[in-house]
Amino acid sequence: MNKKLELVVDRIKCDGRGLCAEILPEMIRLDSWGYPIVTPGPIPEHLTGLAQRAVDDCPVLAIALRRAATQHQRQKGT
Amino acid sequence: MSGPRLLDGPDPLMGPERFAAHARRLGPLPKGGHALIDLLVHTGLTGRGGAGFPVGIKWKAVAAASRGGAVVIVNGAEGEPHSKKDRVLMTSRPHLILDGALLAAAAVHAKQVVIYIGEGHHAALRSMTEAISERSEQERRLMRIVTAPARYVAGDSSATVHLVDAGIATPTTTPPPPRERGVGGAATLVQNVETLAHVALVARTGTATGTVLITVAGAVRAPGVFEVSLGTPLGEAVQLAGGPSEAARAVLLGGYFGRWVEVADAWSLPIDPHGLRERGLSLGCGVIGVLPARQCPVCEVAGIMRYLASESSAQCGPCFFGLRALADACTRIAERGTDAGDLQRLLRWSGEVQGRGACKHPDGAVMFLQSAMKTFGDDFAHHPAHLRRSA
Amino acid sequence: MSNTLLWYTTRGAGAVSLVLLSAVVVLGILSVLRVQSTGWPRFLTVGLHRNLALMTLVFLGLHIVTAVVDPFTHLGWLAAVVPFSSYYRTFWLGLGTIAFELLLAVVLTSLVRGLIGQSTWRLVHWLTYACWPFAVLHGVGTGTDAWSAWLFTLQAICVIAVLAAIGYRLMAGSRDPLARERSSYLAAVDRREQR
Amino acid sequence: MAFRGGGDTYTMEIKDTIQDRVRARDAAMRVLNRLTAGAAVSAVVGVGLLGAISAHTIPGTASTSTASTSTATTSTSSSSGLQTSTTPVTSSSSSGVAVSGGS
Repeated sequence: MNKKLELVVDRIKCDGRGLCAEILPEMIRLDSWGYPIVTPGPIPEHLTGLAQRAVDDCPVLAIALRRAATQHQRQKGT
Repeated sequence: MSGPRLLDGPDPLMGPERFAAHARRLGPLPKGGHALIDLLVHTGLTGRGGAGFPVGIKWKAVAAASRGGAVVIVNGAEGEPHSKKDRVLMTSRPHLILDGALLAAAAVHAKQVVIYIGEGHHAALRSMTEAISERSEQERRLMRIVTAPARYVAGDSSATVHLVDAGIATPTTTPPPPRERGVGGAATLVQNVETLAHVALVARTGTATGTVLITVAGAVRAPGVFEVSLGTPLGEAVQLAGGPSEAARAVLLGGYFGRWVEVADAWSLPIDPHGLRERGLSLGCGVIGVLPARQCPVCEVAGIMRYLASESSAQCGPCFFGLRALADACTRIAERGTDAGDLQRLLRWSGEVQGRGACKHPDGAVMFLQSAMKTFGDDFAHHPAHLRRSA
Repeated sequence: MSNTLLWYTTRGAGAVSLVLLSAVVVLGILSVLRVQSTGWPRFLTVGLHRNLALMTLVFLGLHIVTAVVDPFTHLGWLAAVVPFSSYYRTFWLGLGTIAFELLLAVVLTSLVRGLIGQSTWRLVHWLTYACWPFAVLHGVGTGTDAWSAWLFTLQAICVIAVLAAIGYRLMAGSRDPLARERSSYLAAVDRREQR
Repeated sequence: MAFRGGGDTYTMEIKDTIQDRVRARDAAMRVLNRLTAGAAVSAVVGVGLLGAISAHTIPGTASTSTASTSTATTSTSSSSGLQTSTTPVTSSSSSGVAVSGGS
């Protein structure tokens, strides 16, 4: 089982508050209009705490952690 | 490649083919089921709505997730401004589409078929409504028509589901895609009308259909919808439309989410999803737009970018603000002349917008722009200030 | 612990809870308004909002426990849970019980926001606007006797701060930069009545 | 919004700002912790202080059963008022232990 986590943004829910980028600048930056650009891929071990914090603090629940799915798991998931 | 064609039979301009004539010409609807899915996988039919997703694979996924309660959405939204082929098909061969839809419903164990038509397509609506009324009661009970607002993103598969579910034709967040979780949470097959018409023929012949519907638009003598054999050179297809009405500069292949090709390279391109993909191109929704040489490509691109920006459903910030910024920068270049800063911003913002919408609207617009900047690189680099703007 | 000590603690903790709650409400409104500056990122507002909210519960716990165990009032544990069930100042105490329960609902749903979903959470969070006035009235009704000048000043500050924040929020409108365009697009494509 | 200033070497720009932002984040986290701790301490002191104030001003109403003790302390008026006010502060620090345990 893959225990690595990755960040996913729900683009419709996101209204560009920008808290996630403040909390986790290592992986999230804001685009020219204030919406988050997330570095794709698994979150490094030492940043998982902050990533969780970014998820918890999002006022509109637009960013989430999910298990970084491998291609195999994705297909089985259907 | 001389199998049956979608527009075989009476002249499509004569109006809808009646059910009796349709049944007489093509015979009864064959049994579908799992064998049909295998056949579709085998023949490699791809979707004709724009994305070109393999039909057999999609049906397999829906059938697997169905549990007997799946939904089939027959997508006749046709929101692409220049495309006419779905309407031509709906107004001339409605029963071919219904055949395909019923085959799909049987194959994926669907309990309802929703026919989704753009609300401005009056003739198509009439034709499909009549066609349904000609069907057996059992089939009629399965099918219903819903109308969709005439907006660009209303044809997005998640938007079709959202309209059927909630009456609002805006895209929703995926995953999960509709084929896993669609109308009322049930697995939902969203399939373009032309695709389903092809299925109706494939099921009868057991072989791949070798044609595609295209809409030839722009600077041609007789713009319209044509059915061409796969592999037909693009130049020949344009000749079907009477050939260019004046010196042509480039061709936009695949509608507003498509790619630009210089005329010199365009005429020999084969009209065939696989062949085009090898060249980094796509047939998309089948629109072939011919840009005349006298028209400024930069101004044309700016106009289309403004349209695409205005068609963002304003749900995702990067799409709404990004496309608007891109359209503004294009317009600035078109009106005031090339500015190095604007060119650089176009590149940077394109990168920032791509892949950051719930649906593929921003991606399609950005790919259109990137293709334009590549094909018309010199025009973008040396655009003069246009004091007056056409249109 | 002497009975009077309990009594004083009850009052002190009650007043502190009201101040904290008011601060939490103001911070919540400020976070909706996306207030920020250099050195004060938005997550600071949200973080403080949450920390103070939890702290409010702690002091409210102190307020309630000391009130209940105080033999003088004979409140009993039921009064802490069921509104208007106490013999002592039935009405004003009942308001406090309601405020406490509303706050509990607001805080608990916030802790499990990911499970219940944003829209449910948001709906419950609106209860704050009911909770806070109840808390203020409870303070006014049960507290303004002998030491009214102090408490009144404190309450006035809280009320002014919260009302100012609410007023500012009402005037500012939505801070979602997409709000207007989104709703106008939705209005254009809404076909609910057709169905 | 930062439309302008879109200049050269984009990647360099990002790298620098990431470090800046990490520093800003860490600083703000410290501020948050300090403010929270400060609020907790002030709240505890506040309980004591306000309790003391109420102890000082209450006797008129908190009569009947506890009347004897309260009148006894407050009858010595404002000078002993200081004394009674210190009692709740020390008692509140004992309740402060419970608070810090709870938070």
